[in-house]
Amino acid sequence: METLFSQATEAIKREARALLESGEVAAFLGFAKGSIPTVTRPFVARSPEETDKLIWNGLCVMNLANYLPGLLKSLEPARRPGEPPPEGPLPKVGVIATGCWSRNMVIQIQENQLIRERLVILGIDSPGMIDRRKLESLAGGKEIQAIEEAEKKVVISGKGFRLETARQEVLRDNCLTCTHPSPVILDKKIGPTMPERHVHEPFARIEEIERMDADSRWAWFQKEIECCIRCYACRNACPLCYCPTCFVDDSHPQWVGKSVDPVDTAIFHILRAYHCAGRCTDCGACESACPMGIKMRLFTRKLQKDCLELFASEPGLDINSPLPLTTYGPEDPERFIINGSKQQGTQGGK
Amino acid sequence: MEDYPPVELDRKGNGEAMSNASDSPKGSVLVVGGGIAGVQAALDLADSGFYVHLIEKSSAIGGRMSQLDKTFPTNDCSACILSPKLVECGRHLNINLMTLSEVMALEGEEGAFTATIRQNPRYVDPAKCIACGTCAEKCPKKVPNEFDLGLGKRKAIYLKYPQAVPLKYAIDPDQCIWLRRPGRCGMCQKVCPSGAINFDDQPRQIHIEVGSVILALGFSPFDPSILDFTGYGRLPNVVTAMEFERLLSPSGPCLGHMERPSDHKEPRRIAWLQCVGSRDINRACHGYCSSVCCMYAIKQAVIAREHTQGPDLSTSIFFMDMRTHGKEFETYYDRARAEGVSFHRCRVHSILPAGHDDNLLLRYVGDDGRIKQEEFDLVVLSVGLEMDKQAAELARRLGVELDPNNFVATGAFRPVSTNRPGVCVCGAAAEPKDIPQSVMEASASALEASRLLAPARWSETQKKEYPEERNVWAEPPRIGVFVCSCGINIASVIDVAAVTDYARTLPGVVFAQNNLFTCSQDTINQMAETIKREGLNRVVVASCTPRTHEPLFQETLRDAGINKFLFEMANIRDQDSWVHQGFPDEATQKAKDLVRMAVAKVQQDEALAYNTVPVVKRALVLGAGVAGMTAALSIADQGIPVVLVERKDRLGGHARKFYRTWQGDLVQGYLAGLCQRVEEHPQIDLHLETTVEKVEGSVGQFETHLSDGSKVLHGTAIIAIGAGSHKPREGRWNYLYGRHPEVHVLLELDKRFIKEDPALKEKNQTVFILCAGSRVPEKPYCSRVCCTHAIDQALHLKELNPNMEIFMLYRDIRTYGEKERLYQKARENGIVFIRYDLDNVPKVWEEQGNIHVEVKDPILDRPVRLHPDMLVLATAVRPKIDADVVSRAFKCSMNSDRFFLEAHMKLRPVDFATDGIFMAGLCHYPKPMDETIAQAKAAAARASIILAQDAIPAESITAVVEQRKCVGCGVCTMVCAYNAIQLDENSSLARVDTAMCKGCGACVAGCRSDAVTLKNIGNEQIMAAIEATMETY
Amino acid sequence: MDPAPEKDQKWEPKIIAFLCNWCSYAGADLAGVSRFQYPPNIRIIRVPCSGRVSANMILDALKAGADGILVSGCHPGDCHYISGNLYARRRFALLKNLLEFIGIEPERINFSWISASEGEQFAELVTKITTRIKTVGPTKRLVKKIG
Amino acid sequence: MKILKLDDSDLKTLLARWYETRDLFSPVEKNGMAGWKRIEPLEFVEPAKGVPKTSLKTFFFPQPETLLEYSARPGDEGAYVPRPVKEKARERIILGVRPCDARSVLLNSLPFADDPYFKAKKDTTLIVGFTCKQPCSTCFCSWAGGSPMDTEGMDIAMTRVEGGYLADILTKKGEGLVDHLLDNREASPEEKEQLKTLREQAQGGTGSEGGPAEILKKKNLMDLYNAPFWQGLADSCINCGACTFLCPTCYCFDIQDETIKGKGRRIRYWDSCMFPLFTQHASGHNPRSQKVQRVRNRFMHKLKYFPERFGPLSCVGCGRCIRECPVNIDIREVMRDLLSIP
Repeated sequence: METLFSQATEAIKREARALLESGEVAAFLGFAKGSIPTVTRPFVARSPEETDKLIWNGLCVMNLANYLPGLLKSLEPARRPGEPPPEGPLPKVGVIATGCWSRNMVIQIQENQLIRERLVILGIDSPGMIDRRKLESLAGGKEIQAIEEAEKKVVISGKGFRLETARQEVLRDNCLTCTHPSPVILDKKIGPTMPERHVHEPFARIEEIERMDADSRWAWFQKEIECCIRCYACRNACPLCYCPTCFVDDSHPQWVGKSVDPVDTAIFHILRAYHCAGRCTDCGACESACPMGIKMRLFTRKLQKDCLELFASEPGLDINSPLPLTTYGPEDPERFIINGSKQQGTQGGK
Repeated sequence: MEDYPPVELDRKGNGEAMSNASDSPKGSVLVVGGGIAGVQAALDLADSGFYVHLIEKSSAIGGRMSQLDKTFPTNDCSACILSPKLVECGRHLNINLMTLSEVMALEGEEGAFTATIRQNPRYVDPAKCIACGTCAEKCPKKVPNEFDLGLGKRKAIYLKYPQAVPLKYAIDPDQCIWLRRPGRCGMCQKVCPSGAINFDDQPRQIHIEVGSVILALGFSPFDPSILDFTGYGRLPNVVTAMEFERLLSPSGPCLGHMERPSDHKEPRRIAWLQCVGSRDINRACHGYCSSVCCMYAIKQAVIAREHTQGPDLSTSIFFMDMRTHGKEFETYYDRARAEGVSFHRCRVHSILPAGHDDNLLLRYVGDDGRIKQEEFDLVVLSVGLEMDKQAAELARRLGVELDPNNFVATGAFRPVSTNRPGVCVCGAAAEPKDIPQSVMEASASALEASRLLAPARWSETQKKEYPEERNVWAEPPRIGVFVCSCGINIASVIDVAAVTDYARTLPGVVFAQNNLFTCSQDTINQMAETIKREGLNRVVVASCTPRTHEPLFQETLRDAGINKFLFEMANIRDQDSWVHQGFPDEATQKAKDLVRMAVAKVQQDEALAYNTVPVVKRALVLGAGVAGMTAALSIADQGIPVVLVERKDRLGGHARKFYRTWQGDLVQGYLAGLCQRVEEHPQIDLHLETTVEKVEGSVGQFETHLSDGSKVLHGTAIIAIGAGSHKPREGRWNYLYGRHPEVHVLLELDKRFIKEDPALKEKNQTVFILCAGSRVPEKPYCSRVCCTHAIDQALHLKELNPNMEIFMLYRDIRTYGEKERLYQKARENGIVFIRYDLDNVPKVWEEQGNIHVEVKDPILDRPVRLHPDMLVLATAVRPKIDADVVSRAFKCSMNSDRFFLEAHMKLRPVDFATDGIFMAGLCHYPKPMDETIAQAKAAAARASIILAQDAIPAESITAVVEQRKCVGCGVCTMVCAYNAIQLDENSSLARVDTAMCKGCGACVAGCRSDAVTLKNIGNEQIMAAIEATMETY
Repeated sequence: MDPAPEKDQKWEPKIIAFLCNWCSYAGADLAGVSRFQYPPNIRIIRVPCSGRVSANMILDALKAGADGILVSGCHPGDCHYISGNLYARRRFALLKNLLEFIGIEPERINFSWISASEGEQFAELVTKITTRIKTVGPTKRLVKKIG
Repeated sequence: MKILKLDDSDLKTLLARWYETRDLFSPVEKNGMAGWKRIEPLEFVEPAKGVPKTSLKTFFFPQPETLLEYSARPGDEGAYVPRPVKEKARERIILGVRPCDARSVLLNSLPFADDPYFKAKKDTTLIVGFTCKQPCSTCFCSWAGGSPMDTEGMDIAMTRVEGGYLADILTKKGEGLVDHLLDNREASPEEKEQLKTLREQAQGGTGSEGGPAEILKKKNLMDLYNAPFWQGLADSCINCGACTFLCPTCYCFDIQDETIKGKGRRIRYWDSCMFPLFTQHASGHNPRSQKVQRVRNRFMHKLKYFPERFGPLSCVGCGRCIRECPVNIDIREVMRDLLSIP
């Protein structure tokens, strides 16, 4: 894997440099090395020289799609609201995309936040990315000063320790259940195509929670969000969250209190997840961004499971299939509806 | 054919009875019959500038439709979809609703009739009755309820049904104890809180002058008691379909629990017997097909299964031909079969008592020719439709000719006109038909009735004037709360004084008052005074339901110079005192809560604009076939300019290939006259070889770019782009088509008829294959016209050569309505009908230039080989290729078969969901000439409502986008059913077209950014109501 | 976690209902016209269409302390606004599952179709959900309290 | 004041004693995450290294703080008239506070000098600090004007030595805590000398004199403002509030009234200059509508505006923002970049 990542890094540098040199793109969005070993830095190269900083490794966990609408907009000539867009083609951006990121781009295109023609996508099959929290817990409170990645293993080291672990053990939870590692839209493929992934029980954790009783589920939920500081890193790391004014910030109407009242925090998390319903590709950026280690991905994962089961909908795989909440089926399941006409649920009946 | 003399064409050959009416006709119309057809006709007329007298013989409008439980093929709740129309009708300023009334005589002529009306006494003063129901509760006299066909009971003082319009009680004079023996009872008079009972009420005779008349006389269900074999009347568990509707209905005698009459148990095995009183010349004397019974029986079977929530209900339908010939019907049939409804193709010859439990034994001949016996718990007779006897008498009285079946006689080219000029007909009185067809005809008759009255438009209608409204924007809320006692309806449960006192303490409330009847005229007047005197700027009324009374109180606000949207109601009667009768404390607390919620919400209400859209008085008609030309002429004749756009280089469309209608009228002569009128009409601007390129704007203000470079401004559009016949050039249904010169599709044979091809006489044998490629998975719909058309062609071939052998290979013969006559005649003329099914489709091949056909005869149970000289294929009518283009340009949807989709299957059959756009003809669904013409007129009528006005009202409670919050994701545009919200081309942000917005709020709930809200039903208002609800807890 | 449902006999649940104007609100009216009795715990908020009801509104009602929620619209196919209830059906399916997933008692969140002619069904429905909500006791979760 | 030498059992005795009349708080490991929690005396363990994830500011500048209360029920007497919040003024002791965090309380006292709420909290809170032996790689307190052995802001400073702690009693309040209790534990002169040496070693010559605050104060505002590197930071930044909410010295807030079921309160809660709404005007105009403006403002405030107004940097070098920024924005790099501007 070391070679896989270093080969990919070289290929990205080469392609990005070529794109910038030829003037095909005005900027290239990738990752640069961070100042601490466990975090990488999303990075925009605006000149061929800057592409030397680009890297690719298992800690590139921020979803780059998140940056695209803003980056593209910043490259357009400024205009007043309501003014028509300028004539002629607008500047393009080069970007790296894995499976989930590319699916987010598809959704952004469907929701008019991106124009496909303005992207040059270097597609990379995701080998599964690393969860820094898992590394930290492995280090047991010691500071990690270096990380080496190989095909099947990861080695962390610091003052007075060096630990080796199977890569699988430290992958992010979302990567462990990912079934679509390959980008769905791309202009050029970097690196090899990953074999099809068969995940035995992709929703095992969700089903485990579903099996609990309501009290235990509530206890789990409360504990999960207890330490939330409402910094909105989860929201801001999410490529689906691009409302000009988020419902949590809005004062007219004010759906959610502004502080860390447990109810307000809970409603924030419920609605944040709900707003991703049918759109979330389980990229895991929210969890990776959270400074407090909250596993808020489970909420969106539950919705993802329901969308699949109820509406047979997987977002971002096909640009032509509408997102599940923008359409309906005449025979959509309605077992939960009392007095539903088609099927009678356990609650129903006359 | 002799029974049906072809309609005499006028000198211009267009089939329209031309007027000799005076130059200054009356501006009012008499509509007789308050069923769905009459109501629709009345609304269309009143909305397009004519004063309407609507005469209904019973105590409330609604007709047969109000008795139905669900309607096919959408399973819509009948009352739910009908009710709003009735309420609108009852409230319309320009509809004079006369219930308990009958037309006695009609004198004069078109343009100036005088009608004599007898209005029977109601014995209840409608101005005073508040429909509280106390009278009926106390009335001691119980009688069978005819609304439930006698299955349930009502009192001698009664409301016809819960949603009745007018919502006023009436006394049945034949049953009332007092009226029969004055002084004996009078209980209702004693308990009526508003003194509405008037035992001295007398019949009145009224003369009214009108310009034209519409007969919407409806039908009667066939009474099967004369058919002894059914046991109806003797066997309690044999019911008619109409009775079964009431048994299914939640408002019926068993409250929707589906019980059988004998023991009130839920039946587990139900049989439907089709064609009871239809297609039966021997016993029932009705040769015609009643058109609707197959569908309603399937619907009843499906709904019955839903009621019992289980697959263990057995439902069997015994039929002769399955006639599911309407839009989406075939799919409905397929689904019913898939869901387990069983269908038996046979006529049951007797229903016998099973000898135990009042069960029934059906004896019938099975598919295999053997006699079978089966036991059922309940048998439903799918009774046919017949002309109401009183209605027939009335028609005769008015000098209106009836056909041999006693229906009002019409003609193929004038489907809603009677023989008497100025008297039109619509609905089942002219031929058995379903609701959408009746509604279509109702609109068509409205057009026909008003066409010659156009000069008198708006001459007799009223328009209300209001004082100028005070601008309250900058004022702090000054809320007035009016708490109604509703006699004792509210006050007997709720402490209204306490509620009133409480209201005074609420923030913003400066005035609170308790009234005995807030809706009484004197209280209303006083309310207007109070608003002015106290300087109120917002009003809350705590009384009954806003669904009936909001308009009244809103009107009062306007009368007092306040915007009507600064108003809220607290429903403390229907949803409080009436439903918590034993809990006065809780009900009072709830009333306080409801008042507090209303006050919280009204605080944030804003004055809204009474939106209107100016109307460009021009129509665009797309397609110049019979439908398009008829629609264009219908509008142009009213003096309104029409732009008629046709893709081809000539007029006439599909009809140019037609020989004659099923009634026997030659088409080409008629068509030539129609084309000539179109070409010569000063108001019609014809664009041949032209298509639509782009459509902008919305109702009242469309701007359409045509391919010839012209740009048309128009207020409405009618889409009548027609359809084509499918030509099976390849595939399973090819049958030598295109490979043998004597293999034709139907219209190709018509062409030979038109040319009077002498070779036709020489044919010895002709085979017709019906459903060639129709009703199959790849084309699942039934094309409705082919059976009739093919049979008529066969009859014509027989006319040409009586010795010709003719074989019809069919799956179900669907000569619905009076078209059944042709089927009978074909059988009489020796035409041989051989049924096939999809497992044994006919085989066709060629040997040495000869056509060979083989089909398995189900009766002989062996293959039959035929060697026809000519093979005629009844192929599907298929939508035009460019339907997609039109659909995209006008943003109007199509169904899965790619026919255009109407706004509502039942009640808006010519409207698109998008306002201002209408459809007519085959692009909607296959249909014969008369139905096409009726639909074209209906489309013209609907368009005329808009075109008759300078400006049309638009919804005031519309969505509004806060641009700052919008991100342009487009979710709102996708969930809007009306295309009322679109992304702006420049800003890419959402923008609401208030002219198109209906205020449903789907976009509001869909918007993650809270960028869209609904005026006066905004998120913050709902939150205020929620929080107010919980405040006392 | 939470204490068992309060034994307090005086406790009565508070239920907020969002009813569509054309079917369910009319059905509730019909229950009144027909005098079908049901428990007085429900407070009805009239909305144009079940498609108007957003997740936010339901959460707001829970936050404000509603022990139960009812959202009711027209049966599929009957929507006055063509398809509002069908979009709503999808939204509600996901929301109800999500709320149950995070531990809200299923009894509290109720969706139904009630037509304008189903007065008795409306009364039965309210009776049923009131009883069900009583079995789970006063709401504790997602209720915001201050002071 | 005095310096005591305490062994582990002495410390336990003290804690038990303090606990009788005061609330004790200390960093506690929870959910794999160190945060502050109320503890029982026996629960206390000195953290091995570093600071808890959340900062000390929550004790003085709570999230949220109720400023006043009112009734919103129309019938009530005095409806809508604000009344002060009655709070039980129980003293509390925060244990295990690192020098950087202790220093942050002093820095926050500068802008909150006249804030009665902050002051009331500070008056009833005692800080028992524990100096750092092992700084993390992300620590840079000495660069920010502090030191691992710093005692600023503490009432008592504990330093781990062989056989126990050297407890430096720094304030009157601190003295009150030990008051005659352990009179016989006075540290020996050698021990005092050892402490002095440790402090001098830690100081390492990077005092505030000539430190970044002084240098940046002198630089031209517009030169810093127009520096080219801001765009690069904005490119990576996702504009979340993790840095500001974890930062011990970010003190921005907003105020709002909340009314529920007839009860109302006015709360002050944390806000972040990273959020676009932070500067949104009622008119809709937003002077810092662009991400780059907001990112720049955060650092300019900490490193330039605050020192110009109050003297020191608004940063104690705890490194929380560096560790938890999801996109690795590193304030040390920003300081270096700013310092390198001529």
